[in-house]
Amino acid sequence: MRKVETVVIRERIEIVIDAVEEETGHVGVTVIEAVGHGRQRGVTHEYRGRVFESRFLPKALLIFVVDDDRADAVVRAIAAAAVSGNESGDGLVWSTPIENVTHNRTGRREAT
Amino acid sequence: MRKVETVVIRERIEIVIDAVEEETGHVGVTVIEAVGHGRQRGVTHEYRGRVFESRFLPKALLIFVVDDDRADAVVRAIAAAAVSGNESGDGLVWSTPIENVTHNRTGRREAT
Amino acid sequence: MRKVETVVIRERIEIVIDAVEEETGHVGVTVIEAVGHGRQRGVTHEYRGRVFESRFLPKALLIFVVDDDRADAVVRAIAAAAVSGNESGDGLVWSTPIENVTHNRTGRREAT
Amino acid sequence: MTKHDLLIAASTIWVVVTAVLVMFMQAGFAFLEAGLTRMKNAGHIAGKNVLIFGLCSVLYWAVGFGIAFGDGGWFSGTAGFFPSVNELISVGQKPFDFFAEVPGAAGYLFEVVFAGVSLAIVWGAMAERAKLWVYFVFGTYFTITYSIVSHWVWSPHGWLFSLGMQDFAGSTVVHYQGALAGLAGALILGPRIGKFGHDGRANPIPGHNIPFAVLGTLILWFGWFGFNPGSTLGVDLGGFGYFAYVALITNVAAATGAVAGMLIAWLKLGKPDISMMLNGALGALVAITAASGFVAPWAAIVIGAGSGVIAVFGVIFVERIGIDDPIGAVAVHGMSGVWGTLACGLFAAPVLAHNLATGHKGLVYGGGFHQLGIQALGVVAVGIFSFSTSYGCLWVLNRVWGIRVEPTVETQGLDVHEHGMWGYPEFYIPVPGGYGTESHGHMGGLGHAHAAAKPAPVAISKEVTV
Amino acid sequence: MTKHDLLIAASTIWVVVTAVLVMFMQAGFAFLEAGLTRMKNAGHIAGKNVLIFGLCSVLYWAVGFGIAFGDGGWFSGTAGFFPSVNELISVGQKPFDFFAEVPGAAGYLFEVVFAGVSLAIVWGAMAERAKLWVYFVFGTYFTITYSIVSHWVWSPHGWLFSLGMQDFAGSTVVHYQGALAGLAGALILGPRIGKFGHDGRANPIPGHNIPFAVLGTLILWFGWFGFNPGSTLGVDLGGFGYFAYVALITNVAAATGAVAGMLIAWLKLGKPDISMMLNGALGALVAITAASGFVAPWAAIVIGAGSGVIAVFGVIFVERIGIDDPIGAVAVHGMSGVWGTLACGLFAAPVLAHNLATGHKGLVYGGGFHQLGIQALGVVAVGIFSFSTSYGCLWVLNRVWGIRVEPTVETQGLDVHEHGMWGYPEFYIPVPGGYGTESHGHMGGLGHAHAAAKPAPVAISKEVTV
Amino acid sequence: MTKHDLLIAASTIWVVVTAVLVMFMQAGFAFLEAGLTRMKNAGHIAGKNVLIFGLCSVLYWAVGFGIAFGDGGWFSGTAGFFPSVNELISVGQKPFDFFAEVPGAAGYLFEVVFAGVSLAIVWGAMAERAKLWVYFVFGTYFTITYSIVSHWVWSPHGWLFSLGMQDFAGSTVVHYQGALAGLAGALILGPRIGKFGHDGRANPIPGHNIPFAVLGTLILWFGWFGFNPGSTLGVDLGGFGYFAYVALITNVAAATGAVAGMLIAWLKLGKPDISMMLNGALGALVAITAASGFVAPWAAIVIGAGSGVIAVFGVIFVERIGIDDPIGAVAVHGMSGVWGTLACGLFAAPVLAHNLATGHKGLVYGGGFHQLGIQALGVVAVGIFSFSTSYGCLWVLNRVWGIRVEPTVETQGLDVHEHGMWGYPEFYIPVPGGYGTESHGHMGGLGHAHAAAKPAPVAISKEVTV
Ligand SMILES: Nc1ncnc2c1ncn2[C@@H]1O[C@H](COP(=O)(O)OP(=O)(O)O)[C@@H](O)[C@H]1O
Ligand SMILES: Nc1ncnc2c1ncn2[C@@H]1O[C@H](COP(=O)(O)OP(=O)(O)O)[C@@H](O)[C@H]1O
Ligand SMILES: Nc1ncnc2c1ncn2[C@@H]1O[C@H](COP(=O)(O)OP(=O)(O)O)[C@@H](O)[C@H]1O
Repeated sequence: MRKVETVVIRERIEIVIDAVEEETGHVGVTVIEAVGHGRQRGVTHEYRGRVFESRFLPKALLIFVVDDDRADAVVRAIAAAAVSGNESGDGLVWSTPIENVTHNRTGRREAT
Repeated sequence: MRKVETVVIRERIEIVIDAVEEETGHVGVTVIEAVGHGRQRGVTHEYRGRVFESRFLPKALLIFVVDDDRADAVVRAIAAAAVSGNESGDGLVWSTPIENVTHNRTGRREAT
Repeated sequence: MRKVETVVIRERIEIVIDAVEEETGHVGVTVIEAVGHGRQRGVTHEYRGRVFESRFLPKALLIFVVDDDRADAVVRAIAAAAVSGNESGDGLVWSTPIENVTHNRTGRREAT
Repeated sequence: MTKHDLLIAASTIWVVVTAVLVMFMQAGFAFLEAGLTRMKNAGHIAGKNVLIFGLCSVLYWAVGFGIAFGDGGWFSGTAGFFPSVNELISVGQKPFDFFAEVPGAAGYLFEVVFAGVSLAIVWGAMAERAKLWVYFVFGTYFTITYSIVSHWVWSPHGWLFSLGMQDFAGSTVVHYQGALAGLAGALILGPRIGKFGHDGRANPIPGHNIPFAVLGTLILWFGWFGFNPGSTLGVDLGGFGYFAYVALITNVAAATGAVAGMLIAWLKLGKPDISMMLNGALGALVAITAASGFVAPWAAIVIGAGSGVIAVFGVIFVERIGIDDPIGAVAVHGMSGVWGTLACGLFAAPVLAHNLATGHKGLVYGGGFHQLGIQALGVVAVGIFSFSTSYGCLWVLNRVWGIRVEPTVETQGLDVHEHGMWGYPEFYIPVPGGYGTESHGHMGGLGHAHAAAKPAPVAISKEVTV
Repeated sequence: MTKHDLLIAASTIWVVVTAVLVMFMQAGFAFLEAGLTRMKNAGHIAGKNVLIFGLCSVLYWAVGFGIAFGDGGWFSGTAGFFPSVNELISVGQKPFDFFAEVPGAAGYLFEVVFAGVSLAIVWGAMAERAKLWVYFVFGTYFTITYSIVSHWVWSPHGWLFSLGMQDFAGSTVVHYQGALAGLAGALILGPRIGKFGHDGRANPIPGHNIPFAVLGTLILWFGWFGFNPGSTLGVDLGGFGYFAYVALITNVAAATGAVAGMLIAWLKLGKPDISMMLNGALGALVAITAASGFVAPWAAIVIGAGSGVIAVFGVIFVERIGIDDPIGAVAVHGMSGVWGTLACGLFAAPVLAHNLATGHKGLVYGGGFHQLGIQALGVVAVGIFSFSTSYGCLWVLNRVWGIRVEPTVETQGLDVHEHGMWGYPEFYIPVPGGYGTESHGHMGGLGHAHAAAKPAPVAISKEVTV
Repeated sequence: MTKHDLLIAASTIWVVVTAVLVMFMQAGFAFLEAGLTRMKNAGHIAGKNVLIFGLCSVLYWAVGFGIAFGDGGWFSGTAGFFPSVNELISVGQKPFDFFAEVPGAAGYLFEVVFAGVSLAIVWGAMAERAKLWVYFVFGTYFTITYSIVSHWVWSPHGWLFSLGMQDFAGSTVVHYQGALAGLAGALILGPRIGKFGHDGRANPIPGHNIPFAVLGTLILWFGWFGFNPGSTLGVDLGGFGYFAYVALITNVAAATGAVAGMLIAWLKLGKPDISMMLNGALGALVAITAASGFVAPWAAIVIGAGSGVIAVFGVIFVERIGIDDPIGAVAVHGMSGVWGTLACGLFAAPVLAHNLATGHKGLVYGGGFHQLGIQALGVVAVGIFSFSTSYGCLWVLNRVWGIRVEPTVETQGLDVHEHGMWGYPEFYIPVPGGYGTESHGHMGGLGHAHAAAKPAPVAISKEVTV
């Protein structure tokens, strides 16, 4: 099987998952809060006379464990759904082959 | 070496780690908060006249970097320990071959 | 391309990223909060007569998606920059080959 | 030392203590409003109450107090501006002879905190999207229009007072007026980003801290024991110690409103929504404000229950017609303010109207529609004046400079954009030695001793030269 | 204006102001209890105080006040139900002639806030697992049993009062009674899920917000300056201005309790546990409640120190015998309440017992065991009555409908299940424009201007039709 | 009942009520300080106020009150230690005949809360790095030195009082003294880890909760209506009801300070920093403390505005010279305290100085430099005495035992290290059924019913035998 991972902006989480479900039929995702640093600038802060800025922006990392033959469609669905129209920050998607995929509750091992 | 990743319910974090340590002798884990979406329904919320529900449930992602020959035993120990007896939600476990594993403090590179 | 992942102590996040940028020219990272369990002991807590301790320490997981030929340099830069001088806890770094790397905003697929 | 000296002493104690209780209502509004809005704006929302109370306190000394309670005509006071030491320390003297048993200073103190409450209400309906300078400009303007209306209703020269309008402690003057200005603001600002979906359906934007909202409500309830009973402005109005009765009525109404708000939310919405219970209690306090001196306990229960109904249905109604009022100010202070004002015309008990020598007994006691008519007239007149002046002012400001923050500011939050710093910095940025750094963070345990020995630079942030 | 009028004025100011301070103790309990329980229940825990004070306020007007202070017999008052305007505004008249210097309304106000405190204590021991309707039913029931006991001890007709029992402001009446009902509830409900391990050992379930608990404690301490000194019910009981002495004693005891609680926790548990310090202060305030009018400063220190010991060992003991009392109500209000009541029998100073014309001097002043015996009798009688009536009521309710929430509700939390919304929504669900959405979140920086331009639907949640 | 009895009653009500307001300022300091420091220390910072007020309350009864207000000489009182029941309940009798219209107990109550405020200020500047036992030792020491200085300025025997120094409610006695001790502590402790970079530049360490800081400030403002007006110590000082004027002056100054603090931060720093607005309001309250009885409203505005300037520039200056004062105590209480004390010499109005029979009119009224000189002398004398005694004591303690916590304790936080438990446990450790466990956690939804059926052991933690 394959693990498809993507970094997206948080407002797109729902849209990306819906797109994957609709376009590929795949259900199941794990979502992790992340922050990312790309080319954008942060905003200026001030506190009691000191000025400084932060360079990270909030993102989410989504993990989809999918059948090998669906991987490509999932990647494409994600890349399409993640686009926000902003100038930057929409992130990346990629996939990795994985082994030994086991469903915890049933103990069933999926074909690799 | 291999990276074993698993998504489990949070109350099982300790039990899974203990099982891995006891059954395989492997020590070392990184734990990440996650939320997941599978087949379960969320609970209904109400606020000032509006009703809505949420579809994610809290999970944890555990990462174990292990020797190649232990990977299979670790996967099995995890799958066994992650079972909560609930009807759903116990998650998945899988492994991936990794390269260049380096121990930061000593700079020692483990055999791949 | 390759995904380089590293677990580091949180105070080193900035230093590791700066080191990667300076030494390899690679820009772009995703940062995730994590907690880890290695060989160290936690600290004792007390509340209304009960005493207990916790075994995890806060860490960060950094993900760098990099060109294949830069992966090794990135791993080395990370391992060097992550060293805090503490007796333990500086974490690991490793890399994995990945496929289908797609830039969400542009939909451009990077050479694998 | 004469008995009159002792009367002044006792009355001044009473008026100052109750004024101080009302002043503390600023903390109540700060926490009610901060609790019912989002984390990203928490510092701004709480902090603005200090700012506007500050502004109002100075202005009210300068001109507001004279407009409201200085000698003058039917429309406005014309004396007592920038009052001097002597005017403030003397008792029962012009231009503040309205205050017969307490020094002018006590009068100022008691009345300025009322103006502050009215102003605090305004911003509740405008929360999370107005520019900071608007607080300065509209706060100044409203302090003056507020003072004019308070002259109408409370000054012996005021035209509504002369007609016998009953508004014991300001359901109309303080609450309704504040809500009208807030409504004007909410209309001109429009709803917060994300409040209404593309299909026009409202999205819930829950506040971030219900315990804060509870604290705010309890502080307000506490402060209301200054608001209403203190409005006797002395220890003998209505009889010596009569103010205790006003306190009882206030408490019974508030209590009923809380229980009613919760029960009605339970029936109507399926859940005993806590924010609706709080709104029920506050709505009841608003309504009983006008009536607290005039009605019997059973009527306090009726009035409180009515406010519980208004809170739930009013909040839903306001949202349904597309107005985004984050804390429910229009329903709680506006609708309940009108209800309380009219309720005097319905329920004013003969003995109490007589003791207070203000207006007549209400409809249910056979007083006919006379008092109700006067109350309605007051509501209409104040409604037209206050809404139109507020709307006009805000409309002009909006036209000329724009009173709503940029979308980016609204999205990211007023705290960091308007003030430079988050309300809860450690949840948003890495703070040296704070949450999210080594040794800390959610699910985290405890770090190394050594880490402390060589502090890292400000993690994840770069300092910029001032 | 006579001097008596001025006396009424001064006494009414005093009684109303102190009543208002006591009313504010609801915020103290709300924050103490919310602070010492979990995030998932914070809205419920804080909010329920508004609900029960609301319920109690209406009921106490209807029947409680008459039962407690209306004219009547040794067991209960039999007049003054649903009191009218005239009964409430007149001073020293039947049925509330017990209140000689203040209007009946002031009496109501002062006494209803005491009933509210007793009720607030009940729920502390039952926190985080009782169903919401139980608050309505048992709250009503307890308001009545509470009123009966307060008649016994405080009404001049009450049988314990006639015996000369000393309970200046209610260690027994208010605190011990509340704790007895709470204990009954904790026994019937059983411990929270996860509180005791499979081996029976207790797990710590730390509260979620120590600053809240500190705020709650300081508000309670503040309110206690109404509780005890206000119990003179006028300005001349014990001599003009004597209430200041009661305030001093209250403060010295509380102070000693705080320091003792911390030191004893430090010695016994190895850590100067902040929650134990707070419990020490509160326990001392509870104990000194009965004694504050009767004892010398040195005795206040002894009583306070005793409560510090009781807080630490009591909390541990209650847990050890398998009772889950999340905020320590049994130890703090129950054990310390008994301690304070008995302490009168030990330390009542001759001059003060004489000035107050209640009971006799204590054991250490050579008064023998007489007063101590009466105090013990009061403790036993109230203990039997209050515990058995409370236990009986809750047992029946539990038998018939079940008073404990389902495990799933308890696990997920009362906020979302009972009320539909979290106490801290942004930590649990995505809120439009809130924490955890674009531009926000822990370790997050700041997002794009553009994102604001097209708001996403309610992230991660689907709206459901009402 | 004589008129004098009624005077005592009214005065005692006034003094007790205002004392209680001042006592509540402990909650204000607790929240101001907790809000402006980090999450990891929140429980400690808030809780220590209860501890030190507790310590101070007992000590002040034992010796402080006698030193300050007992009969004695120019340097110190020498009577009234461990006062008895009779000394405390009698009015205007030796050794507390300084209090002419209220019982000694009321005097104690009013004065002990002032000592508590002064102590609270000390720890603000020493926050987040001092060992817990230091609170016990230095708290005791400071209570005594504080009492000596308060004798100098306020006792009729005190040498500065005899010279005619004007310090109505303690800008010098309470605030400046507290700040001096805090400064001594901050110097000896050194800055927090991470406060200054390797290059010496200051890093911002934002506090964790601006709403808490706002609540703290509003509680302080509220309490200040006890602080200043209550300092009349009766209802007739300066004329019957004159204390209302003091309240007005206090409010006008605070209001100006808030607005000025925000505007000056906006101009100087580019952002209307909320913490600076709060500091402006508090600085103004500090400054007007000395002057509130003596000046005209316009002067209150000048004084308040001056404090707004001092807050912003003072905070920046203190940081620039390398002192780490987390909440700005040195600027707000020290510099503004001096400003307020000197301002009396500038602005004391002839009529008020005369009515209060203390000192003379100020410079701007043609009083010359006389009063200003006396004020300056007071500032210098108290400065030398307080700073040197505090510095000496802390220096010795530091030399012998070390007053600063270990780096590992400071890094990980005082809550868990000094007290065993976090201020917000669910953010740091897994709590059974808490945030971060199944069914809960950020972005989380809701879990399984079944999970509840078999509770897991304390997740992620292992119990250790006691
Ligand atoms: N090479 C990379 N490795 C890991 N994460 C990356 C990488 N490049 C981008 N990201 C993630 O994607 C997010 C968006 O990247 P950014 O450069 O801002 O966008 P864009 O490339 O669309 O301009 C970053 O915040 C980061 O989380
Ligand atoms: N295909 C998947 N990819 C990624 N995560 C998954 C996938 N399937 C399940 N998960 C994770 O496992 C959790 C449990 O899944 P769920 O479908 O509820 O359980 P079950 O399969 O036991 O019924 C989900 O909440 C999610 O975090
Ligand atoms: N085998 C592993 N798999 C996953 N994470 C690991 C592993 N070993 C260590 N880690 C991560 O690295 C962190 C540091 O490990 P630790 O054993 O404390 O350090 P060290 O090896 O330098 O003594 C751990 O807290 C954990 O997050």
